[in-house]
Amino acid sequence: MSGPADFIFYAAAAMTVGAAILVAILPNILYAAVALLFSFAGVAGLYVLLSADFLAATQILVYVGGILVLLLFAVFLSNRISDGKTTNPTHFRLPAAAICLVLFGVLSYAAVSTPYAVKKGVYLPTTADIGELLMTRYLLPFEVASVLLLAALIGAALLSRPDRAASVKGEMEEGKR
Amino acid sequence: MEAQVLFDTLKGKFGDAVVELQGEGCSPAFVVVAPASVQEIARFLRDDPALSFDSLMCLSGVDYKEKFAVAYHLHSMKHRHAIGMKAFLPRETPSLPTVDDVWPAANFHEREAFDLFGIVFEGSKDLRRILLPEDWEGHPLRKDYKYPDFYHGIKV
Amino acid sequence: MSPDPAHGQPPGPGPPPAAPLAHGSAPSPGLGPEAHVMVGNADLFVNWSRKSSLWYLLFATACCGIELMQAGASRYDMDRFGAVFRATPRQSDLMLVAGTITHKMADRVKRLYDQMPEPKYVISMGSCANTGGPFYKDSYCVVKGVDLLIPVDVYIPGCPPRPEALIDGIMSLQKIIMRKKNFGAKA
Amino acid sequence: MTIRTDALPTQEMTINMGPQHPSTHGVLRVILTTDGEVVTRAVPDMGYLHRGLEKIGERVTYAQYMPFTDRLDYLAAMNCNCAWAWTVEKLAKIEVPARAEYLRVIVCELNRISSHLIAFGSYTADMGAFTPFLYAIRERERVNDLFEMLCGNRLTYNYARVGGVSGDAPPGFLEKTKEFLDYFEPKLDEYNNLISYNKIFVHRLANVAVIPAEEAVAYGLTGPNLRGSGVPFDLRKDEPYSVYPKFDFKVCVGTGERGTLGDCFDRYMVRINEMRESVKIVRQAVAQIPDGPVRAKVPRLFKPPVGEAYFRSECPRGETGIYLISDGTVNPLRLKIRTGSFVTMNIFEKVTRGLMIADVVAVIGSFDIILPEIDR
Amino acid sequence: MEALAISLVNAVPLLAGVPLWTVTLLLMVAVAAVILVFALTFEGVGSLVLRKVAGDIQARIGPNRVGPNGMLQFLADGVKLVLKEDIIPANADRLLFKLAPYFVFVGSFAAFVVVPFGVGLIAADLNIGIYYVMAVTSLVVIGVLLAGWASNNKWALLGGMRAAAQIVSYEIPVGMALIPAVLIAGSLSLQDIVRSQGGLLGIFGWNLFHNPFTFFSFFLYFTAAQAETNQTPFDLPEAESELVSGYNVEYSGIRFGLFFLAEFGDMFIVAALATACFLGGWNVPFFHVGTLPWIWGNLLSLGVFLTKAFAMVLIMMWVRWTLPRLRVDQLMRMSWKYLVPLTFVNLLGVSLWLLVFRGKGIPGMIASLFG
Amino acid sequence: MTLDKLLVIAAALFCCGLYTVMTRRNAVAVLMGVELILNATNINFVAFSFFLSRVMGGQIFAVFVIVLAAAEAAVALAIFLRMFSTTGTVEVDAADQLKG
Repeated sequence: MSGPADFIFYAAAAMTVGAAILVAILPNILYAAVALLFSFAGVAGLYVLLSADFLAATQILVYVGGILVLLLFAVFLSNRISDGKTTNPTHFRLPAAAICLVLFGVLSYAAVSTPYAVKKGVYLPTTADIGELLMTRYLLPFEVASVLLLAALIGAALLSRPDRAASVKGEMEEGKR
Repeated sequence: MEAQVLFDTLKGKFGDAVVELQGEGCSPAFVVVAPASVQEIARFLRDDPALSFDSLMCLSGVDYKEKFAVAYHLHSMKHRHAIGMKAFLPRETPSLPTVDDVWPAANFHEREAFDLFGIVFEGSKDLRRILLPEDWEGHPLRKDYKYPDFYHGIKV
Repeated sequence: MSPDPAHGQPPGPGPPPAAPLAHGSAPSPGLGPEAHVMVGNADLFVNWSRKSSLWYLLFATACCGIELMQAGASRYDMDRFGAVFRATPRQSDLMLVAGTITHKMADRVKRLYDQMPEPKYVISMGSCANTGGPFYKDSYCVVKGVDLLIPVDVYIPGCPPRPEALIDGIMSLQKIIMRKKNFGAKA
Repeated sequence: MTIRTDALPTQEMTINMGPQHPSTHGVLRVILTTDGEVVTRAVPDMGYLHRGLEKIGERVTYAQYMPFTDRLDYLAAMNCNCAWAWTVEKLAKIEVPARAEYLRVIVCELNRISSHLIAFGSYTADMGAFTPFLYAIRERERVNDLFEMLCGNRLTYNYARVGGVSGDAPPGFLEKTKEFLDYFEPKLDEYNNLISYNKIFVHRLANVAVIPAEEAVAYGLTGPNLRGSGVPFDLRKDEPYSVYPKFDFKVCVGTGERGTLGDCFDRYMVRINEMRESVKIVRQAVAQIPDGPVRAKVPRLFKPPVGEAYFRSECPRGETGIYLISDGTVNPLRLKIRTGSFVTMNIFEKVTRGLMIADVVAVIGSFDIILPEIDR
Repeated sequence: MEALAISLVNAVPLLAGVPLWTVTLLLMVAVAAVILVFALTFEGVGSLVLRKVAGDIQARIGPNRVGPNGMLQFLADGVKLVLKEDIIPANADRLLFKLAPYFVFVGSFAAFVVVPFGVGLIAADLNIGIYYVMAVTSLVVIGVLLAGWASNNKWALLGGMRAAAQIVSYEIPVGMALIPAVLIAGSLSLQDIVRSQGGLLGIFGWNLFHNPFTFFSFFLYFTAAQAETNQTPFDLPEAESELVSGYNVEYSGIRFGLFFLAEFGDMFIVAALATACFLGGWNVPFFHVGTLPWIWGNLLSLGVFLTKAFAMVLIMMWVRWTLPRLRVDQLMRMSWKYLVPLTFVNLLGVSLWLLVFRGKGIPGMIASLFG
Repeated sequence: MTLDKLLVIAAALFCCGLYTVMTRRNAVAVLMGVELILNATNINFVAFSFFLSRVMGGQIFAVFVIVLAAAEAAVALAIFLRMFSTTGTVEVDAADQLKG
């Protein structure tokens, strides 16, 4: 395969990795979040090239439309947003970088040197297959996932609910004042 | 209720704190009271069931050139009658107790009188300038007020 | 044709894309008459677009504000001229100072003007904004004319001016805009 | 490290609403302290239109002050004109010809209609429905036409005079007025169909910023804001002045029909219903108006006797009380104007506590304030 | 796209030497340009129509002085906005402030790719069509949120937060209300969905009349979609009377223009999806477009599609100029307490219907009764 | 586009995520790093599924990972909010109440 597909592949790969590096190093957490958006988009591009169109759309929908929004909300709610500045302190930079570089070397070496029995990939629409598999072979994981989501939903709602005991206490203090 | 009757009631209750009845040429008539007892008289006027002046229509500062005055115009929703109450103040230290805990409506009026006349209402919960900027000099509605030449570099 | 010096509007810097041109000196002598025609047409087009889309800032202080509202509403409908109101100064081209400006308000007016993007125009609507109007003599807190604060392009007399007068003022402003030069030589 | 035990994870934010804001009805500034969307405190900051009308009053003659009353409440200039005239007449005990009084009542009520139209229109615009606003202006233009016919002005009329009005109604004016009334009365039903009982609109207004009757009285609210709380107090009925006793009309009060008594919706509905009553009054006045002079003989540079008068009249935004002190010269010694909007703003901070930002807009709109009345 | 490129290379001898991928790439760019031009024109004309319709509704005239009968108003507005000074407020976050409008614009513009304008007129008939639209429009949230934050203006921040909460909440009912159309067609591709509504039933072949549940889900979709695209009565993020101008309060010039265009783009996307999924798309009633020559078939179907879509846009404008605005808590309540449960129940109903009646709709059953 | 290139990309993404997780003190940033790691694994799943098998298993697994990520992000946000309301910060070092 040559031509546009390769070009798009390299572009997507560069975007993914470049943005990921920015996520790792950018001092402003909001910029990091925006870089993360580009990284997600790049991964979605790679999915398209890997004939995973459904997954690509899911990636954008869930990661960009959902998780990233949650992250942004988390940033906004956990910083003094009205001050306008968001800091993102770091620590242990050098040892971490060393570990990561070594790990990257090892992983890349392993990836490149392992002889995989590569078959030629086939481009096929996947949505119907994924749907069918989810309803047949992977039905149990699917149901477990739905239970997990429900649990997460309830858990998140419970956690972020204002603390009743604390608020009662606060009201009492208010009353005293 | 006739102004005279009301005046007599007040006179009987508060004695010297109630100075005179200013009925001539005034409509409605004014009961002139001593500034120090404005608050208790106001409370009585509001709470006495026969009077129950539950509404403060207007509170105005007045500069009579030789002295200041604060005029209260009262109205009773219950009995549908009205009366004026007035307290004269010396020019040098114009101050008297606030009535904003008797009638909440008084607050803005008092702030305005403070702003434009410099009359101090002791005990007011929030006595700031209301209409003019915080850094404005002088109290414009006093008769001896001199218009400033410039404000923030703009000709007045 | 030169920018009207009679009006207080400082010769506005050209639009951002044209800035290098605008700051250049006189057109180089090598340019023939056709070049001027080009520049002239570009000017015409740019000025036409600006005059046809005068979004005004919703900024009414006093009585004139009501006439401004009525001029924008059913009977007079300034939207016919492409003039619609925007609530934020960042998106408006025209500041209609409609009503009395007091000293307390003065620096706000200035700030609003500063917040508007170039090119921007100011119409002083009504006597109060022109001179202080009926409050000129006896009031201690009225600014005697908004032109003490910001440059004004068009003055509309009246207390308050009728909507017709306001529309006439806007059309005068449109004429002024059509005379502006954005490209080539500066006067 | 200390652990905070209070349940206030969010920070409060201070927002400036105004002086240039689309829904503060002028140059009102409200300093909002909010916790997210919930307003914890809303402090009004006024005076951006303070023009010193009371000081001016001490420096001009009684007749010269008339144009300034136009600028006191430019949406209801006729009412202010007449209030001034009535005050001076009360102070100087001047008899006014009957025809002039009828004309005054006609123009006051017409102006009440046009003022309530703006209140209605801008309120709906504040609530996000822009169209009714333009409909209201469409009707208002017709009232303006009538006034233009009468005195040549659209907004600042300067029509009343001490001792009468500036001129008799031109021929055809009364017929045109009747025509307008016939045209206008059905429009009120149109408004009610269009927006008043719109579900969203009702949901936005009902139960918002409830003012109980006692509180409204204690804070000195007047006019539609007081009647919205269910207090049937109307100066035209309860302390009649001019020729109002001759007319049959109803005092509209809030009924709490869609929520709690005294909420924004009640104040809104009072205005709508009052327009209907005004139509009724104008109809009767037009039918009963006598012939005769429209102006008593009053010297141009007249000096009222020494004295003090407090006159209150029912303006669209509540009672306008003018406290006038004369020292016998051509200028008043002191002139204090107590306006409905100014007094209403006093309760603003109290009722907006705990509401949402959108409700603050609803409250400002339901009070139908106008800035020159607040700042003067 | 590649198939088209192959046919083009075969048809035009001049292109014989050019590598196939170059042709494909050029073709992609060309199609993108056409779509962009269409979108911009639509958005320009849309704003003009909006103002004209607003004028009609509001008993006034609307633009009529700029160009013949005001036709060039949008051009003047556009040129003016482009030439305006581009202010970046002093305390704003410059990078994000500049970036945010593009997210919004891309999010709205990218959805045009899968809109089935005609029987053969679609930029890319993705097999995940609807899903793709849902995905790319979620970019808008990020843009709006960042715009609100980067402006360093509290009104903008409030607007951005409102917008994000609103769009995220209403994405769910929008998606759920569209699924019935997917279920009936058995495909996510918008072309397939449109084709499934063809046939000789005429307008009764539309998904709208397929069964009571689809009829209901059309209205659910239309309501939720208006909220997702911040149209009145759900225009809280830019509520003029509350938040001055919401998240775009600090934007001027062309960056504001991008927000403005995106708004109309969103409006059209909503109308187009409603048309494609419920109103039969480009299907001409009682007539099979495929039998016509390519060019005529496409023109006819394009005309039909645009007519329907514009009708929907007009309805949106009508609603916009009629209704007042909800309050933010009411808006959230409406989504989570009413629309989300209703769409779920509705989806269940459609699925059961399809199961019980084997995919047949009411008109189809009636038609088969009469043979 | 070959398998090993994709694996290298995934490795790079993984390392970036790991670095973020290790160095950041802000919990939200740590979460971003976790998301990067999850994405890296997803690329691996999809790539192996594309190049080595004809079965959709890899993609299905990726879908589950995305579901997991969504659930995790929601709970994480809730925890951060809780943490912010109790400690006034979301720096991970601050959450040391359970330290022995």
